[in-house]
Amino acid sequence: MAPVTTLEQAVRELVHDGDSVAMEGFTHLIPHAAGHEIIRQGRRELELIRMTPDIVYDQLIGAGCARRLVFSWGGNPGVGSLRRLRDAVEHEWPRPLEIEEHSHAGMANRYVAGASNLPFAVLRGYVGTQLGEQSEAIAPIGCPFTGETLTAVPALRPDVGVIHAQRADRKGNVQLWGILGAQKECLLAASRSLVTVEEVVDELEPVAGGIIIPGWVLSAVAEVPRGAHPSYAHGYYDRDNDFYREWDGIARDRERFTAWIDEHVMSGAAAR
Amino acid sequence: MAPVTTLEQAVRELVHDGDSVAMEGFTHLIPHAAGHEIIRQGRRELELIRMTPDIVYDQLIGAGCARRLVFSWGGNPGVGSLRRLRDAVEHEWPRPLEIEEHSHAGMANRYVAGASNLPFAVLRGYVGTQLGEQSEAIAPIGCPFTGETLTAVPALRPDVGVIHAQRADRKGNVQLWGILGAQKECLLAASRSLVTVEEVVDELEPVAGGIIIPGWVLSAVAEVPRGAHPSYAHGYYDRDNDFYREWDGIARDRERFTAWIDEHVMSGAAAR
Amino acid sequence: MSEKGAAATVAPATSDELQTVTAARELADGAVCFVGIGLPSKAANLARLTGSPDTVLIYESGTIGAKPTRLPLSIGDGELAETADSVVSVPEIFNYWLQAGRIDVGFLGAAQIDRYANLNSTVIGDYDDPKVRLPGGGGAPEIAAMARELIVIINQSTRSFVERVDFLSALGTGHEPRARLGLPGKGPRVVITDLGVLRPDHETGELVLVRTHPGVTVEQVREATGWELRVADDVSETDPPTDDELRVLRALEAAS
Amino acid sequence: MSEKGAAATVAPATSDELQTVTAARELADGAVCFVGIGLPSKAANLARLTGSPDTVLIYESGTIGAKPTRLPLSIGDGELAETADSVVSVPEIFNYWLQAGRIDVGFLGAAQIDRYANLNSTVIGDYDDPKVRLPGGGGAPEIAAMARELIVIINQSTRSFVERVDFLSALGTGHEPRARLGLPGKGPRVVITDLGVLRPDHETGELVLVRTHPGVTVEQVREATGWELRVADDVSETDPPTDDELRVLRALEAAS
Repeated sequence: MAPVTTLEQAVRELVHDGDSVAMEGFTHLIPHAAGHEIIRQGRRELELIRMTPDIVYDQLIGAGCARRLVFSWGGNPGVGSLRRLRDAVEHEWPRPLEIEEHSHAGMANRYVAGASNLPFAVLRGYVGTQLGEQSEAIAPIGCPFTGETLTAVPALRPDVGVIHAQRADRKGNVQLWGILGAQKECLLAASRSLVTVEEVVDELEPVAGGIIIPGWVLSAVAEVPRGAHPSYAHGYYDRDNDFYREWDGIARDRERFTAWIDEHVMSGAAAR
Repeated sequence: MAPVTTLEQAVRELVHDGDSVAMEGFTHLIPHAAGHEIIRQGRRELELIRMTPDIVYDQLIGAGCARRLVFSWGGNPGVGSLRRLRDAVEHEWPRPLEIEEHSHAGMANRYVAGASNLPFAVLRGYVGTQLGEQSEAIAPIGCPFTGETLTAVPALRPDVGVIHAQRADRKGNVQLWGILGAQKECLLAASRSLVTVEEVVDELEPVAGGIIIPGWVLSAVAEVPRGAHPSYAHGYYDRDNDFYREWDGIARDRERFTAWIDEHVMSGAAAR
Repeated sequence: MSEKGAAATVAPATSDELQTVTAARELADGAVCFVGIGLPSKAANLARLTGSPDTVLIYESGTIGAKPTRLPLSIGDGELAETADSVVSVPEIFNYWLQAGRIDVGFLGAAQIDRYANLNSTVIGDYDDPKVRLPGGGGAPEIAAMARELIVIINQSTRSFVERVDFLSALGTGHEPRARLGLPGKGPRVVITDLGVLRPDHETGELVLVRTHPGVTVEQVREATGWELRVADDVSETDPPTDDELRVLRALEAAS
Repeated sequence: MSEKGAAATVAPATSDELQTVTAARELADGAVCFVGIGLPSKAANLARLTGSPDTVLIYESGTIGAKPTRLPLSIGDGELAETADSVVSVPEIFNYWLQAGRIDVGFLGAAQIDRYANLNSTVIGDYDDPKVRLPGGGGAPEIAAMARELIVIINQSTRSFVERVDFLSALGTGHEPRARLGLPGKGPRVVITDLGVLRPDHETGELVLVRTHPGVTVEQVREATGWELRVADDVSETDPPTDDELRVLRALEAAS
């Protein structure tokens, strides 16, 4: 059974300076509110892990929480660049950001390996690219039966896994549906896990296409309505495409970004 | 789009003497009717692949269709032995049966590797057992990052994959729900694939816990009501536990078995 | 749950019931159990319905948190899917749940067991020319390797309790092989037979008789063991099943 | 689908629309397409809604057989899940579908392309000290490797059509590396730019200009290319979008 607690309490207990933190949600159900709480609590030196950093990591990086980023596609979907991520990589602002870059297939399989308690995953990946030259986390591996050479990537085993979901019951069983990304794998790969949900209900009614993650494998569940905004929660609210477009302007300028974080995050009330 | 055809036609086109054939369904949705059709058409020298051979393979083995069996648990669930399987292994009746034995975890991962177009799968498996001594399909593999030794098993790539499902639509999209076993992996690992269904419908209504396999990856779909009996089809009919118990008596005796096959399979009308 | 005045109507426990009740008592509340069909399934459900309501039942068919009201004959009965918190694929149950180390207690049976609780469920006789071809290991090799601990349930005779198993299907208590193979769990914590209860010696892993069932003598257990059985200094007697335990168990069975 | 007398109301195609229509026409009916957001998504949906109703759209967010009625801004929009035949996890879409070789056509864009259609979507400048840090490869490395063939859509200028890409994010047409690496597909089959259409030479894999868009001269295309461009003997002109194509495309966009 996962304790149903507050977001503030959960982040305080689960996320420490220097931790590796994976926050998943593939466009859908991105745990923005949890990211804001990490910024508010001033966590530092984090290794941030995520297939698509999206706005949530642009904010964490711009706020100086991150030492390192592990990712596979760092853009603003449908809009363009993540300006804070670029500023950190290109100009070391507000601090240098080490990066480890993978492909989507590589990242997805690294989560699978982590969730499966294996030290590595095997895929037909990265072939013919220069990604392998940039990272020690991409290595050739031979098939013991055919002799064929494939690619191995190490398992992701984050200290903390964070996702947002639609619902939980009072025992902390979590239900999510719609696009599922690599959320389940992220949680199951992590040593500690936090799920924010739109609502806590008495009974989880079955939903077509839905999955349930039992509360007993989770560290904490917190009710945070609209906790994915400006991402979306299928069945609850749509993606705020306008905010994604606006973010480009906000994040383009260091001062405007900082003012936005002060106003919308540090004040305790994120833009909803 | 998968052609919706008859079982007789589908088996004739897809299953040939000497093929490797995987028929999955973990207790649930076992494709018994398809097995009977293979017996009726007199296929020979098959390599049969299945985690739990169950009655369907006891029948195929007893009817002399199989040269080889790849499996992980060969009992009659809740009852005891598979008498025809034992007679083939212990006394080479009606012909010798070569076996390749794995654990459930190994077989499941072999299907995953096959469905993923990888030559092998990695697991923490078979450790401390003598299974590895019996098979060349179990080999150690080192992690390129940690040096740890794990176990590799070769992918399963059957010539034909066969499952039974609840429903299909007229485009051959297949829907199944309840216990899902390794059915999807079996189909996707196979070169050719056949799905028998309880019914073909105009529209696949979403079902909680259900999955859909698109028709365009399948070779053929055939409507066969009660095609899983004596296994069950969740939402359609229950497992015929009495038949599983009766089978022990039928299969215990070579003549009684042969008479049963003649009466219930070769006649074209399986016991339903 | 005992109804007043009804106690006298409860028939004495059979040997099978005694084993089931003994196994159920071994489960701590909240334990995550990987159960097979038959006696393990009965025991885990009995525990869930008596003192340990938060016992989590995982079947290898992919049902997580199943709460069946009747006992399934097979490991993939529809009842399990209908009452489960979640139904996942068979590859997932083995990879994300068992291999990942999320199982507290695995249940295993076998045809043969040796003094270190190594189990054989594969063949009697030679592998290539078997006297009896048994069903095989199924999930057992990885359950024995990856569950934190195991409960073994097996009937005791010189045919099943052997000096040396004909085939090693699932690893027992051996400290040396477990350490060498880097296994996370300790293996069998208890072996429950129709005659009594054995537990491994903490140092050597050898099974030691610690309890006999009512009416069974230590001598009978020794005679049913194919090696020189170690016996604890203070062998106790199994508490017989309570009326409540028997009523719940029989209700489960009657519903099947 | 053209309505009588309505043709005159259709405004001329923009450059973006021309590219989209050109890409849509490249899709055979029934093709299984792995599409990214933006122009590829537009093109595949346009194909589905015009001549090729059985085009199967797979998005890397895990939606198989999505049939959106409006164009998603992001690759994981709810519209995709609601209209899909099946929604699977991201690991599954890459392993069971892309890697398994079930994709007929992949769409890719890039910031830079070379004469063998090698693509860079990672950095401009040095990897460790980039002038511009681009979003990165995302799904592209494996899409380029595992799809049967690719459609590349990219605007053409000497900044994007370069002698040598700053970083190799996704492999192009090179026969030698594709054979050496054992890749199943042939790589880019066509490159569609805002100026024209290029196809690889069957022997060498080098891109050859085969078509110019209306109003574009071969000389203009040469000047927008950072290497000495090969030009086909018989360069044709792209058929302009029909009124029907434009109407369907604009209806899709208006609904977004």
